[in-house]
Amino acid sequence: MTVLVENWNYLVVICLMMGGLFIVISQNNLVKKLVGLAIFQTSVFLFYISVGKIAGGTAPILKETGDLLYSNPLPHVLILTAIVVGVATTALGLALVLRINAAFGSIEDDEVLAMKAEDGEPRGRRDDDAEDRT
Amino acid sequence: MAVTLTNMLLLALLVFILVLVIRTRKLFPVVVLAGAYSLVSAAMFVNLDAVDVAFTEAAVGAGISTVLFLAAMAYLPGTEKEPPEAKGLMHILPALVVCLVGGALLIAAAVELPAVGDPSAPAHNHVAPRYLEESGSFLHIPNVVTTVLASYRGFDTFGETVVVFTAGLGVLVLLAGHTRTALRRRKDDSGNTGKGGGDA
Amino acid sequence: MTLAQIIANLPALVVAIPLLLAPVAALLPYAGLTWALAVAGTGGALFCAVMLMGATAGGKSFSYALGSWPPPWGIEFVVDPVSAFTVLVMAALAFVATLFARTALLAEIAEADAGKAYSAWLLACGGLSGLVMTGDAFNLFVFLEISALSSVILIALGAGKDRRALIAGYNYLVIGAVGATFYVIGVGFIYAVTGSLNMADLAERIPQVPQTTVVMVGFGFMMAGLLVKAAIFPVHVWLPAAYAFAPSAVSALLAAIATKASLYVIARVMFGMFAGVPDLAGFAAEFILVPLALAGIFLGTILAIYENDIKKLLAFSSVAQIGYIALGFGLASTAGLAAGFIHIGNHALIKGGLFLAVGCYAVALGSRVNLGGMAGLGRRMPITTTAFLVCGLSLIGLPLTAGFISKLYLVRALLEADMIAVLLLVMASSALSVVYLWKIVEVLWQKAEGEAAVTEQPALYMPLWIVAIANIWFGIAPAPLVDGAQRAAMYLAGGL
Amino acid sequence: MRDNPILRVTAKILFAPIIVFGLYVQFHGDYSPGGGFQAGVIIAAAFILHALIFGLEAGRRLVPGWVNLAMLAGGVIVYGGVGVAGMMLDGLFLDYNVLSYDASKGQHYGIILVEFGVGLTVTGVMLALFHAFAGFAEAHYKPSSGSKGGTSGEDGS
Repeated sequence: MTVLVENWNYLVVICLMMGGLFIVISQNNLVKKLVGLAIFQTSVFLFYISVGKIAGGTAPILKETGDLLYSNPLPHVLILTAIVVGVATTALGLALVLRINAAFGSIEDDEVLAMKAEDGEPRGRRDDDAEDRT
Repeated sequence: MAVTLTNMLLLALLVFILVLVIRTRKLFPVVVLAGAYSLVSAAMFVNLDAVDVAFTEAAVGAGISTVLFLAAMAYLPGTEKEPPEAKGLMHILPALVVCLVGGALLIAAAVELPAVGDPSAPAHNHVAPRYLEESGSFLHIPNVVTTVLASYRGFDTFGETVVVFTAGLGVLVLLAGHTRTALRRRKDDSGNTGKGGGDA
Repeated sequence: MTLAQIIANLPALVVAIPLLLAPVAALLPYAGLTWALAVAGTGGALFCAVMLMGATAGGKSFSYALGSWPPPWGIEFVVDPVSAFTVLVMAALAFVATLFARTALLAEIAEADAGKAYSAWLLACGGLSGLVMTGDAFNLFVFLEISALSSVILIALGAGKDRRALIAGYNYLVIGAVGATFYVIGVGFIYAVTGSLNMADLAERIPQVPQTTVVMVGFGFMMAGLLVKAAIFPVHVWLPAAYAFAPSAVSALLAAIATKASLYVIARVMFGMFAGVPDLAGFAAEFILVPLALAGIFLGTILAIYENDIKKLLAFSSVAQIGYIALGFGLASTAGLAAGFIHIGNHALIKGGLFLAVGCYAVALGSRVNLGGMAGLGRRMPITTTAFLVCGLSLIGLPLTAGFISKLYLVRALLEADMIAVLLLVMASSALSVVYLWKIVEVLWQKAEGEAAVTEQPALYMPLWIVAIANIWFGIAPAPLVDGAQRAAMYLAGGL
Repeated sequence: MRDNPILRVTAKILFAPIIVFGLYVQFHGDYSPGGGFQAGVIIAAAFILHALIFGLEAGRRLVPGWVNLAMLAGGVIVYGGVGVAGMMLDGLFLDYNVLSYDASKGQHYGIILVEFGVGLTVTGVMLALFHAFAGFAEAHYKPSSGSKGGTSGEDGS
């Protein structure tokens, strides 16, 4: 059982990951899917940083006073990159949600898919808010 | 001991926020909770000695994401329609199965991982020592994260800047262009009162 | 930049040229100028790819340390017969698709967006070639995201013509992000027990890792993410909508090279990084890749038969063809890998050509191309339709076409692995593919009432004919493509 | 929102310190937590605060569209430029050792320039995102009551 005690940090983070994934897959609302995606990715960052933590270590900023024990800087670099990639994905997703709301009038996955299917029947009806190519 | 205690507290808070997000139907609180989730995880990053990451997570994750969600949400329908779990178990069964299987696999592996904070873990003893040592002796830069970010793995950050550029480009293409035509269309038929919801 | 410096930095230039020209293209307002930049970017990458292919002629491989930090501390680009072959195939198809994009893209998107569209185009090409060249596990995630986000922009540009492109883009984005995050989780576990991110370094360290469950789960999650990006059977749902509602030029680019990069990465992860644990890679190949590939082949072919929208039909056919490549890799033998790489090259030609032809029809008809709308096009647009037929015959694998070569090597690999049942299934599926091709051909020469005269623009069918001729050329004289693929397979299988 | 004197005054007071703090974070990234990403977001937050308080048109007057696009693309060009400069000085791509006679000094130049490129891009992107979202929501949904560009925060959801 000692392993469980030492790694409880990982176990809780994994539950958070799966919670985020659950939101992405099960929720119908497009905005809530994006929130779930953000939570899922943030939880993965927590996992990476927990891997990089050294007990008794301090932040990896070198100080002149003697040799301190520093935590591992590599996961921090990877996660700096991943955070901004996550925000980039969220921003693009939100832009698409706004356009979808303007085009379909709803941001519920099932309603929009229904409208999408109904689009299929008539021969490629032109998009109602298609900007005229002026 | 203090570190583990704060870790436990913060993780409990994160789990609580996650459950709230799943339960809430109104989108405005969901967005605020997402911001809170990022902020609490930023606090946990500080606790785990990742100060640069905490800074970025607070500024970018909690700050800008929430501003974008709110700016987008200002005119979107405010409440989620029928949440799937209300429609019965069948709707959320596939998601539940995927998450439980995935979670079980991850936990089976996590139990085998070296303990959190164990200095002899392989993650700390292969590549990281050179970064720490050389950042002081050769590069004379105290913040090791910045040296690894900009110099050792500088190409990662170059790719990452391109990703940010792509997101900015995408939003400009998707939204700004569309706004121009909508405004022009509104000027054309400015005679009648502009229709609020949806455009012509 | 002296020639010597260019030669010394070829691996970086293949990726850097498109990625650096993209912001310049975003700044320029004139569509014609930005298209010229796009041609310059993809052309420069093609030139470097050809030079790299020469550099790895004798099976040589070398590493290019970015920022001159030696791996595993810094990030390295790996230049070997496998990556050089794949990058050359992708750069060539990207260049031809860019030539085609001149009129096709402008016909379907707003003039003002052209500069930014070509910028996203360059980002997609640069991101995909970076995905192939990189030798670092986390850098691969960054390039996955660059190519994914720029592809989302390109797909969503189709919203000018058909609003369903927005939903296709959204699904592509969310499913792609979940796949990429699964990949990151896998890399995180592998890093936690090995301490390194460099692929070559991981190949040595992974076998010595005592925690076998962590290696298995890490491998499983990395593969799950890559299967999503490669659109292999159960997680291919995003592909048909994405290829169907994107602008035609974008469909041609994505269909030809996007999923190929992920398939290449699957091969490199399975037979490169995890070569040290052959039973793991062997199990994944035999019990995951082969069944999924077969399911994808049949599902794709059958759905293609019942589909009416021509681009969706070709997208389902892509799911089937990706199944052939995955089946080749699934055999986990040198012959199987060779068959997979040959089909990576041939399918890029076949599907690229078919989507270019559909692009010509879309520009000529001025609206979305539905099977009903294509009636009688065979007579009205003879040049385009002949090229369409050449690529179609290559799709079903008629002798003297590139498709036949792929089928030949796949059958030979299956025989060598004496999987006769799978062999019969593959033969049955390629017979089925004749059905949906015949359905299109029938419509093309159908008597249609009130056919409007349609002009064929040379700027459109010239690139199409380049691809069509390549389909025939590699059917008759397959030596260059087959040798490149077999060298790649021998090099990769060396790890088996 | 904008004719509220308290907000206007505090915004004017806060505007400059935020920018200074952003620049501090940008150029002090070697010695303390910080760097291009965080600085870019902070400086963009200052401009977003200004746009929130004084309205989108005022925001656009302060940072016009083409300037925003130039920052967006300029950052990547600066970053790539440092990489190409490394190649031109007979180093490899993104090789900072060759940037100056002494390798460690070259690393300093490289890191400062690269972080500046990242800061430029992130500032440009975050500002472009805000203006695109607020502008889109306003143009599409706000009844054209002729009011000087309502901000997104004004009506709430």
